[in-house]
Amino acid sequence: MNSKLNLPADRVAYARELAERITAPVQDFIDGHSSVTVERATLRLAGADGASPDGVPVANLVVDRIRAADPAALEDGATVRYVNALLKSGGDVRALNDRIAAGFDVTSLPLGDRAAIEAKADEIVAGTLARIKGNREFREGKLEQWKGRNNSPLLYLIVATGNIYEDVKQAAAAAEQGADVIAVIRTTAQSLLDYVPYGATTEGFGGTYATQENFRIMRAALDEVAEKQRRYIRLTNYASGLCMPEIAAMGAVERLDMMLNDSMYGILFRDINMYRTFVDQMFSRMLNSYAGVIINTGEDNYLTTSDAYEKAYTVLASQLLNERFGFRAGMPSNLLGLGHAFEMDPTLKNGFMYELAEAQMAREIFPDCPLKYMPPTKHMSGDIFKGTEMNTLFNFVSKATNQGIHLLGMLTEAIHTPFMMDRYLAVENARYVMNYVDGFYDDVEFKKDGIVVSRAHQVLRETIEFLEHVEKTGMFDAIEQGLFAEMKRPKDGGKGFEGLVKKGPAYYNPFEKALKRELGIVR
Amino acid sequence: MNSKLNLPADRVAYARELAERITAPVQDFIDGHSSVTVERATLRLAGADGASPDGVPVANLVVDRIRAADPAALEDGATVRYVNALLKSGGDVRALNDRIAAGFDVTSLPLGDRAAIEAKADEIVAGTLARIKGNREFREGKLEQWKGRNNSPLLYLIVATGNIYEDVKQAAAAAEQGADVIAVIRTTAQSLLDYVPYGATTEGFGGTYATQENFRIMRAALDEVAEKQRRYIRLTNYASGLCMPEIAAMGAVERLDMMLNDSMYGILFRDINMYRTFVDQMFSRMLNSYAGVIINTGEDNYLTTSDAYEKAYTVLASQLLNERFGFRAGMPSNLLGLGHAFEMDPTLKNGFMYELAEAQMAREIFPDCPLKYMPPTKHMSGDIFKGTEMNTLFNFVSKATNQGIHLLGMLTEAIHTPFMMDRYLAVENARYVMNYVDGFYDDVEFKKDGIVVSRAHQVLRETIEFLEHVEKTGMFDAIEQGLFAEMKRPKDGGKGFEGLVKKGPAYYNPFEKALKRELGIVR
Amino acid sequence: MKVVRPYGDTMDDGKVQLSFTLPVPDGAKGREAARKLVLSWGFKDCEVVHSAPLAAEFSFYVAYGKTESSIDYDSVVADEASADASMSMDEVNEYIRRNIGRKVVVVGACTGFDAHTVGIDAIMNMKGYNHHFGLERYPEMEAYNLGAQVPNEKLIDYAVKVNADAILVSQVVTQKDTHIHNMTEFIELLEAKGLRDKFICVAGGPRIGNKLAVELGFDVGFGRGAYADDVATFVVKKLAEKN
Amino acid sequence: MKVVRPYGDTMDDGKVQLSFTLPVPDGAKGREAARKLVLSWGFKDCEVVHSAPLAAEFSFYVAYGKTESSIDYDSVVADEASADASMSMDEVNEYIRRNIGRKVVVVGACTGFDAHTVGIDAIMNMKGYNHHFGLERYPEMEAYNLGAQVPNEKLIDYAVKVNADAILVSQVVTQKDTHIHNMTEFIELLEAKGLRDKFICVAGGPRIGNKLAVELGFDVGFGRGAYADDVATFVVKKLAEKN
Ligand code: B12
Ligand code: B12
Ligand SMILES: Cc1ncc(COP(=O)(O)O)c(C=O)c1O
Ligand SMILES: Cc1ncc(COP(=O)(O)O)c(C=O)c1O
Repeated sequence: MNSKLNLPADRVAYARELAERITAPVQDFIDGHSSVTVERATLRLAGADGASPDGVPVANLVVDRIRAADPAALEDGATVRYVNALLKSGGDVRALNDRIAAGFDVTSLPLGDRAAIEAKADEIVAGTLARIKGNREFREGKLEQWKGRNNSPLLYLIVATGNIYEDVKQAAAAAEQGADVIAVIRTTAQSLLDYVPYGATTEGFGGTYATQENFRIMRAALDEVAEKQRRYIRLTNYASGLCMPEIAAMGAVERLDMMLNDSMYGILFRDINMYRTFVDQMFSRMLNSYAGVIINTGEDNYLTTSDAYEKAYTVLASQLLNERFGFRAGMPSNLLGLGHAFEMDPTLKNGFMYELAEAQMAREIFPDCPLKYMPPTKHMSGDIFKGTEMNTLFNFVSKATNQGIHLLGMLTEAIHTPFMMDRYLAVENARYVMNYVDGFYDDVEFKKDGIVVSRAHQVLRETIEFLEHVEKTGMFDAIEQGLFAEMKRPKDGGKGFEGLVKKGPAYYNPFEKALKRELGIVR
Repeated sequence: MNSKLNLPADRVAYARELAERITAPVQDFIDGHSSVTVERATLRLAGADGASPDGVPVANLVVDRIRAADPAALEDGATVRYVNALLKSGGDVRALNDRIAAGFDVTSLPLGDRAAIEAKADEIVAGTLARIKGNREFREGKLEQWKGRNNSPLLYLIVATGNIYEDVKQAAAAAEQGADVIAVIRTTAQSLLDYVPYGATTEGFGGTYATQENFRIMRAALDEVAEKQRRYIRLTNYASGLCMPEIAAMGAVERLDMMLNDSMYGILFRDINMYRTFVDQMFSRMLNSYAGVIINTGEDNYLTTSDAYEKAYTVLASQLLNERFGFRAGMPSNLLGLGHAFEMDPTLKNGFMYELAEAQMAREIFPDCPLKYMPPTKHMSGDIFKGTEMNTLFNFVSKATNQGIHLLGMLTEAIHTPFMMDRYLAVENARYVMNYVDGFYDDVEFKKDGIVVSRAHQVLRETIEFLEHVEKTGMFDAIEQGLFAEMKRPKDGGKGFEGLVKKGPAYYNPFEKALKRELGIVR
Repeated sequence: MKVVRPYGDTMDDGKVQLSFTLPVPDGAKGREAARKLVLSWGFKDCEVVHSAPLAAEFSFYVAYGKTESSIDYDSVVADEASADASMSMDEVNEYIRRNIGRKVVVVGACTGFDAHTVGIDAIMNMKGYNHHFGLERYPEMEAYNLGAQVPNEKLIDYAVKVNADAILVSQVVTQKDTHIHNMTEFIELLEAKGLRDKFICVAGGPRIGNKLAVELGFDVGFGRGAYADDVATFVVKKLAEKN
Repeated sequence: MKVVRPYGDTMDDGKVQLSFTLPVPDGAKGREAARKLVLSWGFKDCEVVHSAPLAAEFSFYVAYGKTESSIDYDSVVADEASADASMSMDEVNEYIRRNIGRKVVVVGACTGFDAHTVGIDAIMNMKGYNHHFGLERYPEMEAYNLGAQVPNEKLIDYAVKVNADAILVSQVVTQKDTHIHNMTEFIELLEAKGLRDKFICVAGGPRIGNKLAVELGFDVGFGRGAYADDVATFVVKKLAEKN
């Protein structure tokens, strides 16, 4: 690709270097810590499944009991306790889980032979990783088999009925209409639950619970449509939140293809503790990297919270930070679905040119990333006709700048979660526009000192200034001072702080070790 | 303006030369002929107003009686008879018209002193031309006074209730919503009437009768809104048809600002005789030139009748012919509202790029013309949401190529003549898009050998081939053979042939003479 | 009995989108008037999600309503001379050869002052429309397309002259019910001349339904999306029936 | 009595645009079902102008109908706590100085699990929204914005602590009527604590109407397009009344 914007390569490299420097101390912190959900994710990977009669997941029961028995015990990691119990109880995971669900406390057993535990753990790790790898190979096989049958960019639709069985119908219809990616929107505030609900669910608010069983149901349904359509249909869910690593683990095992997973979303937009979030995102991203799951980052949230024109630089800054945190978790660029959005005020003169500039800039700065482009939402209104027009221009920019993942805009965005017909109209709009404007990307150039080029240069400049400021301040202080998204988040405030765990000298996590090895992470 | 398409200037000049050569023999024919409606137009300019109790206009009564008295008498022109009667009956135009309407036959009076008749005629001509000139100056004054308050391109809306009084309400609403131009669509098939109805009318099919009184009523209404909005609102009506010169005359007198007036529309799309049409368009265009009325030509009709991608060259060919016929009628480029349209199949891959190419090509080949750009109509369907999207892209291309006059597309084009809300949605769409994409024209360049550039070159090539073929065939034969719009029109067939008049050696038409003088037409 | 209601995102939620203009100023009172109006149509629930001024005394509304009314889908009878069962061009020709044994003659036009040729051309001209060839291309048919703006009288005279089996009438403009006038006049003229039974009468146009056409005395009516195959199928079957 | 009907392009023509989905396959029968359904809502006339398949068993329709029903516009009572009569920021401050004589204290939050801060920020934050400054900028007011995801309990405790005059509750998510639950719980909590009369209770959010808010026990509700001026005007006038 030759550049249309002529962005100075050295400044881009400098911006990346700033991101590297900003994230280094954070990574130091991460490396020394775990969290309750990292431990639970590990337990899940080791086989901890099921829930107590009143709905507490086995993974939570184990971790909670370890902590209850000895507040410092998690320092050693939870897995050792679980594997120990497994060995002692005959090696049947299912039976152990049932016992735990029924009240059995793994800490009640004394720790057995360390070598035996580690050997058993290695065996479990190998089994789980093989399954995840199998999923990855299955996906790659299907993509190869049905090559060329997906849209470009991928058309991404959400379902949000709250009921997994209704979701399945809507998702199948959406896929038949042409969607390439189905995201099951998560019920309101699940990100604030410090556990992952269990089983199939039919009651959610503005979305459906992310549960492993729901993942399985939707995956099966989409595989079925895919066979009919001879087009691989990707499944997406939401990781960011208090259970980011666990949901990533579930996704890896159930062959999800994309995962909302931002290194800072929880902190800024859900008031989750910053240390907790940073630790959690690392483990979840290692899992996604290994599983070949594309992550979707949440830069759009900056633009809905603040003014999209003025704060455009926050998007690029966040992309660079997400990229760096991703690299640190062993993630290759082709799994980094960095986000951005078409959220400028529709009454802004030259607005289209600015949107074009920013989308093109993202394309040029992250040439190998499957950028995830979000539709207009904040300025949508009850005027569904104006909404249709805004979506038309959004679809245009997306195709014209060769985005990778295209979230379809809904004409009823400001009114309700999508009706089936809203989704249909969205797909039709995108297909019409993208076929009609096809060729734009290769055909069009921008004047050297014109609006588009100047805007991109300006945003890059502002981003660098911002990152310099953050670097000087230090990441943790910067967040505390409200430099990001105009949200002030105290270091020891926010949800889930109590779930942070300092790794002790005997900290043991066979999955972490294996993933680091597989992903080649050395630090 | 620097070219984005790099069209070869010599080929463009050659195409113009072909148009010059094709139209020369036609002009020879025109110069030797008049028609019943040219005569009636002249009579109207001389004061012939009103209608008989059963609705036959005074102008028709005069011409019909001259012909009835002596089938050859029109060779001398009708005006001499009317002015003669005027002189003989005491010089009161009003009284004379009333008498004619009541049955009086101007041929019943012997011709008086030629010099006196000519002197009286000159006096009348001077009076009428002064009025028309006054209209022109008034318009220019208002445009100057309210400079910068119109949209660019001008937003053009139609009203079509059939009832002039309803039209007035709708037009006022449209102007308040932001329209710069109001066109009162003419009732179905008025173009086939060989007279212009008289008085205010309230019954039309798919449009409202073009009558002088209706012109007056709408003009007054728009002037009123204009004062409120401090924005000059242009009024448009339809001339092309069997009464082209008369409607032009009415428009000149009542200060219309634009007039549908194509040199071949009547022939091809209304089956009006070709000779008659060519003669009529000349006189009507001289009037429009003098009155400063922008003509709108009908190239869009080629694209709705045939496939817009394949027949794109017919648009450029027609534009060049219309331009040449316009020049021959003393028309400056800034009054030549040459037409084109966004009518390609919405399922055509790269369709947007082709539309962009053709609109840009028109802009570059006719840099001084206020090009009139027509919206998608043929491929509109009952899907009003898709219609909204198509209009969005149309609005985009119009702004992106700096068109002059922008006919707003209706989301309900395939369903009904516009509802008030349809028009509102159209204006809102255009305003949003045009403000948002503003800057595109100056900012964007096209790759040298890309889709856009290649397409423009291809259409120019095809146009030249076509014009060469027409030149070789001769215009009249070409029309007969169906080279235009796939319509075969026999030379002596079609409506209104009987109304053609060969000018005799004593042909007298003081208005024609005066207009040619004023417009500097020498041939 | 199959009860069917509008579907938003849940079975039977009854969700419907509406938009309309009211001749009142925009504002809170107008929005409330719009809401009440929607409720007056039997909607149980209505949210006016958008309003805008169109002029001093006119305003525009977008609303979503929730209806409880339903219809029995099983009792619905589709009445469109639809494409579902049409023969292809080759099948039609084969059918003619087998069941009629001579060329079938059709004459068509867009009548009255209606100048829309594209529709009738789509049905009759060689090249056809949307990859469906027109009747002129059918070897077992003789098709005469008189074009647009053809008076009924002239069309009938021509049909008599070429001894047509079927007459095709296209009507596109429907404002002020001109199509109804034109079509009625056409049938009345035929009847006055005692010719109604001589011809299969086919009407077509984007707003022409089969019901309407039959009501006005035609044998059939074709709307938007009709192709030559559909018309030919109808004509030849009807003709075989008549013989 | 002023009779008002929808307006297409002629007074009282009653034209309305509709669109909806039916859980039936697309086709002639579906279109007829759609038409009948529209007629069942009391429309006199209906044309289904578009249909399309959404899935094997679902189809989409666009229709235009013609209604004869009307409402009496004069009898319509607008019930929106609307912007029409609001004072400007300066006027509000002047009003406080003159009629209340001390700073007015307001506490606001987006409650429950609702994470939408933009709406409450638009009303409260310094910078305000759409060129209307927020309450924090009012010199005669003390405004505390607790942000989003605030439990009702915590909001009330805070209001007691700072001795607030008014509590502002924002609710954006309405799926499954969460807003109604949250708002009801808020009022019930206040009442249980015997505090309901101590505070002026203001609700707001894009789908919150004044009617609804009052029904649920609030003093007033503000919908989309509300500004700080409107809220401030209501609060200070109510406060002056209370004293
Ligand atoms: C192209 C067009 C024109 C062109 C026509 C060019 C030409 N050579 O035909 C021009 C520019 C000349 C024109 C003029 C006018 N038009 Co016009 N035009 C259209 C337009 C954009 C497309 C029509 C078309 O070609 N469709 C494509 C064809 C293939 O579809 P179709 O006609 O529906 O035909 C199909 C079926 O209906 C059926 N069918 C049709 N005829 C027949 C006959 C038989 C026997 C059978 C079996 C089937 C059949 O089969 C066809 C193939 O599937 C429509 C809007 C629209 N998008 O529909 C307006 C439209 C039809 N026009 C309209 C009007 C009002 C006019 C004017 C009267 C405006 C005016 N006052 O000046 C004029 C005058 C024309 C006149 N006197 O008739 C209105 C009609 C409103 C109404 N319902 O009454 C429309 C709907 C636009 C609008 N929204 O206002 N028009
Ligand atoms: C931005 C946004 C978000 C952002 C919020 C960022 C932030 N910091 O606030 C993010 C991305 C985080 C988000 C998340 C979600 N969102 Co959201 N979101 C929106 C969006 C696009 C814009 C809202 C907005 O900011 N509007 C601008 C402000 C200024 O308008 P406003 O809120 O109406 O406020 C005005 C008035 O209502 C009033 N007002 C509001 N509050 C108050 C209070 C008082 C006291 C007063 C007097 C007045 C008042 O005054 C304000 C100024 O005029 C809307 C769609 C839309 N276009 O409306 C969806 C929307 C609100 N979200 C929706 C949903 C479902 C969600 C999620 C639940 C999705 C999910 N399952 O993940 C999540 C979870 C959030 C949660 N738990 O609450 C739905 C709600 C559907 C419904 N009616 O229930 C919407 C409508 C989108 C949709 N069509 O699905 N969202
Ligand atoms: C990165 C990211 N994660 C998660 C979510 C949503 O999760 P929740 O609403 O459950 O916090 C979003 C929504 O915008 C997001 O952008
Ligand atoms: C140049 C021109 N003249 C006139 C008309 C319409 O006139 P009528 O429908 O009365 O023939 C058109 C309509 O398309 C046109 O393009």
